[in-house]
Amino acid sequence: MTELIVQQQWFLWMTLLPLGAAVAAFLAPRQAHWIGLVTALLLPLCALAAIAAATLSETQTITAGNWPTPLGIALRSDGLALVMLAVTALVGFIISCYALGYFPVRGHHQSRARYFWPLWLFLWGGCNALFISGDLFNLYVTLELVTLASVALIALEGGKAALAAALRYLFISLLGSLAYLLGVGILYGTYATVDIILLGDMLAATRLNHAAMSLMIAGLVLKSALFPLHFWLPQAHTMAPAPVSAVLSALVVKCAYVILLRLWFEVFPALDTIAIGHLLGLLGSIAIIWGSLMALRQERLKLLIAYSTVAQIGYLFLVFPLAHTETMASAWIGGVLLMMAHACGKAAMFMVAGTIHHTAGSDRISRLAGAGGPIGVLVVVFTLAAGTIIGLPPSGGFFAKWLFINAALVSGQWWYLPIILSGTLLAAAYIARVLGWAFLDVKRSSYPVIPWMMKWPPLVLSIIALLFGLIAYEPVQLALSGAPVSSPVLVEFGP
Amino acid sequence: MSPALLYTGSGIILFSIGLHALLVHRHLLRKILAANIMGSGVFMVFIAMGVHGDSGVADPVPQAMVLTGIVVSLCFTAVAIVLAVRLNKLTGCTTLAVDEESSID
Amino acid sequence: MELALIFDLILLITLIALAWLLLASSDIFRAVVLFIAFGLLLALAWVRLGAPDVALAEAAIGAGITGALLLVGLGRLGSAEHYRGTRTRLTFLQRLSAPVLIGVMIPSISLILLLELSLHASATPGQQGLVNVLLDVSGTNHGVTAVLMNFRAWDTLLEKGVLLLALISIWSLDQARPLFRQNDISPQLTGLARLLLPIMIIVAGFVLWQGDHAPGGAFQSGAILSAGILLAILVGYTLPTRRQGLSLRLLLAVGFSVFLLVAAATLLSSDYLLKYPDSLAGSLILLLELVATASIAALLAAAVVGGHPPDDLSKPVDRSSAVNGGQT
Amino acid sequence: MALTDLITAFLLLGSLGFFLAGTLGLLRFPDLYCRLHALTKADNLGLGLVVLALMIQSDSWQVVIRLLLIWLLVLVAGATVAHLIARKAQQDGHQPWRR
Repeated sequence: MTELIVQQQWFLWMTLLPLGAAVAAFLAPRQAHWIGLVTALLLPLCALAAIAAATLSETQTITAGNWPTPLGIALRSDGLALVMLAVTALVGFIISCYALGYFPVRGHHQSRARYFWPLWLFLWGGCNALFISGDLFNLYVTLELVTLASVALIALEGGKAALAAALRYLFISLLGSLAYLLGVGILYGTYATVDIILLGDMLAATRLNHAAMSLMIAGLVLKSALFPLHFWLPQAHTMAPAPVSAVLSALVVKCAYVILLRLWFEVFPALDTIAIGHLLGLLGSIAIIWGSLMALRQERLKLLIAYSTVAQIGYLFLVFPLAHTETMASAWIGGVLLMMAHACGKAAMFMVAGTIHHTAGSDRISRLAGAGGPIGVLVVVFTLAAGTIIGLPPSGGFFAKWLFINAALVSGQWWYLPIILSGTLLAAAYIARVLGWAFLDVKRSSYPVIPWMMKWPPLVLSIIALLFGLIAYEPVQLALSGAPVSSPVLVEFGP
Repeated sequence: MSPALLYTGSGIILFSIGLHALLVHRHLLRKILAANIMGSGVFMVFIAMGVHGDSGVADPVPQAMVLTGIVVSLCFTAVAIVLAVRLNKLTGCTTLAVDEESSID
Repeated sequence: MELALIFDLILLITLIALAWLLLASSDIFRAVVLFIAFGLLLALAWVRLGAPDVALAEAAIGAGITGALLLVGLGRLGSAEHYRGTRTRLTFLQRLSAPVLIGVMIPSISLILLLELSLHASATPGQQGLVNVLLDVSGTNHGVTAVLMNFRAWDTLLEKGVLLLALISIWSLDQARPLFRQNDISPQLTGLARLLLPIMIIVAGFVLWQGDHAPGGAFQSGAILSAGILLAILVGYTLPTRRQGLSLRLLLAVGFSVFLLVAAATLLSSDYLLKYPDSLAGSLILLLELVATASIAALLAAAVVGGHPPDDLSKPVDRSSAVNGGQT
Repeated sequence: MALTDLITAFLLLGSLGFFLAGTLGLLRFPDLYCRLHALTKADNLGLGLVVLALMIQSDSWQVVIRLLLIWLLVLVAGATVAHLIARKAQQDGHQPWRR
């Protein structure tokens, strides 16, 4: 039995399976939702098998076609890849269940549902292919796959605002990926390889390499919506249907960030990155404050959640200034942990917002007045999920911030402390504002019945998000296997 | 001044021209054209930096990458054009609205 | 050698001037036409750089299909810049960012890159040697085809996925509308189509076959075929309604799905993704290229048509709003 | 050898003249129909001379056939496109230029 598990390359099946399912869903649109559901059921199992296989075997890198690396494409099942595959499988499974309720099989949403499944499965396959890729050009292709699927999913709503948001997102990401590709081209021209491991060994601190690095990082920062370049995100994430918003905020933004992590810690460690790190940290800090303040003054629930994403992306970029020699592992793990926690929490929040929109007819926060009674379950779910965004103790968000604070203190960068703390307070404030409206003592007329598929999946996900800190030890250990950081994590896990 | 260097430099100039136009122009088709020019510049850097020595034959690996890149950028062009046409049909505009917060709901 | 350098200089200056002119021109139709010319000249640049495969693809895909897409889009879009609604005032940050980005960032980045590149002496031999060594076991005799279909086949698989995904995106956005007014077909054009279609099929087959040992291959061949399909559409051929359902979708998806199947089969049998058995490599690559050509041709033509075929699942749309795609 | 090179040079020079004339016509002629006329006729001939020059230089008959095929295809396509443009112009009501 173990033989069978070890011998299969499960992490590769996790890319082929959703891509194949996407084609099947395109060919048989009437069965698309079943194909989607079966795939969503199989992928978490594959993820478990992949993790089991990875713990049992030593090899973490294979190449496509078994060609030697400067030529072949390296595919990796290291800690980061496995953790991201697993989180994507979990979040994707729950979003798929939710989408089953959101896009009814019959009714006038039929044509939208018809295209949702192939696009979403393509996006899922693209994400998985991106996480396992160890080749800069292959990363470009997978990133474009993810981007194109996201563009189409944003436009699925069909309204003019959605189309404009999709088009803006398309241009922005085209700009970002071309800048990234130019950097890749310069690196290939200098070193004749695009393999991450080989480049990491060969790279010297020349000015041309710094230019290439700046181009690639700028492109990816644009794609992951860091502060001054975040302007496209709120529109794109709110104009989409709810399951799509969840996917975009939870997974798509992380794709560019995962590439950034790989570049920063595996390709460019030899280069002088301190100044850029501080710049990214500064922008991240502004993003935390600005995003939270914007979230505080939004009138619509989905926009509030989208601006909260802007703020959370700010936290993710604190990793780069905080990762000095002795705090490298803390910062890196904090970033990975925050990605996972944010993926779960934000997906749940967007799904709840979608359900509230569906039942209340609008997602204006003022319309939530008194909603605590009739749709109390949803509000509770929202609160639970928000716990991880604020950073309440047992959640993954709490441990990530704890690690960041730790790293900031150890590396003597105390000025990140007030920023993290004020971000937390602001997050608590905007969540409290929603709850304040919801539990106002106002009598509401009855709401339509909520399909249970739109009620329970977010609940499951938000509970996982809240309790993530309790089970964080295993994911962290997994992520650390084969990680580019080696110093011990300066904190104990567990309650 | 070798030919390969000349082409690499031109690629970067094309990239910059496209980048400038992508940011400045408002008509959607112009933006699409600008992105295509940017892409051509990037591909030129790819190929020209792969030309080594006096052999005058480009490295096949970046050639294959550029072929892939051309197809990917064609895909984006096609989707962008259909999106633009669709937007134009709904709003009568051929540009993206400048304002962010309007037309919600 | 000097003469060649002068030629390169003239070519590059023309290219840059064309790019600038077309992006600055006030008439968008003119810009699109100049873009097609830019694509053709770019193909010449690829030839000068010793990359004939890219040149073929640029001429067929970059200039040809992209040009058709742009012209059809322009016909449907109109060239005037229309605003609707109020323009809110820009924030201080937005006001500041544009001139900083355009006036400072772009020129300085280009300048730094140009200066650095002039100092950079290419020391690496590239991967040409490696490709040539492994060419014997790759199942094909042409370096670029070997890289595309074997060494970096995973990229190619994903790129086929991007193509199919683009078509699904287009179909999710809009319904197909006729490219032109039906009553307006010139007999001259019909005659040309009758003459050219068989030649195009032969040339596409030739380019595909040539890809085994010389520049050519699935992309270029598929692009030529799709041009043929578009010509056929222009003279009024339509796909019979009963073929617009599953069989059309199968044709569009066959390239990607066969690639996926091969990937799955190799993963099952050898534990390595896309590691072809030595004895089968040649025939597998041939099979992949054949189905890829068919799919690419259909996908590109469908992308130019720009919408899903009318079917029972979607609402009927007003077909009288058809816009003439061909401009003169 | 020298003779073929001489002929090639002569043919290329001739083609240059035709191309120049065609381009001049395109730029200077008063209306669309005249411009089409200049463009198609002169340029087709110019291209024919280039093809002929290349044929003389080529060393296998396969290349000669391919070159000939290229010229014929350009002739057919050029003629059709010119016809289509003129037809569209006529339908749109462009009047031919009169002195």
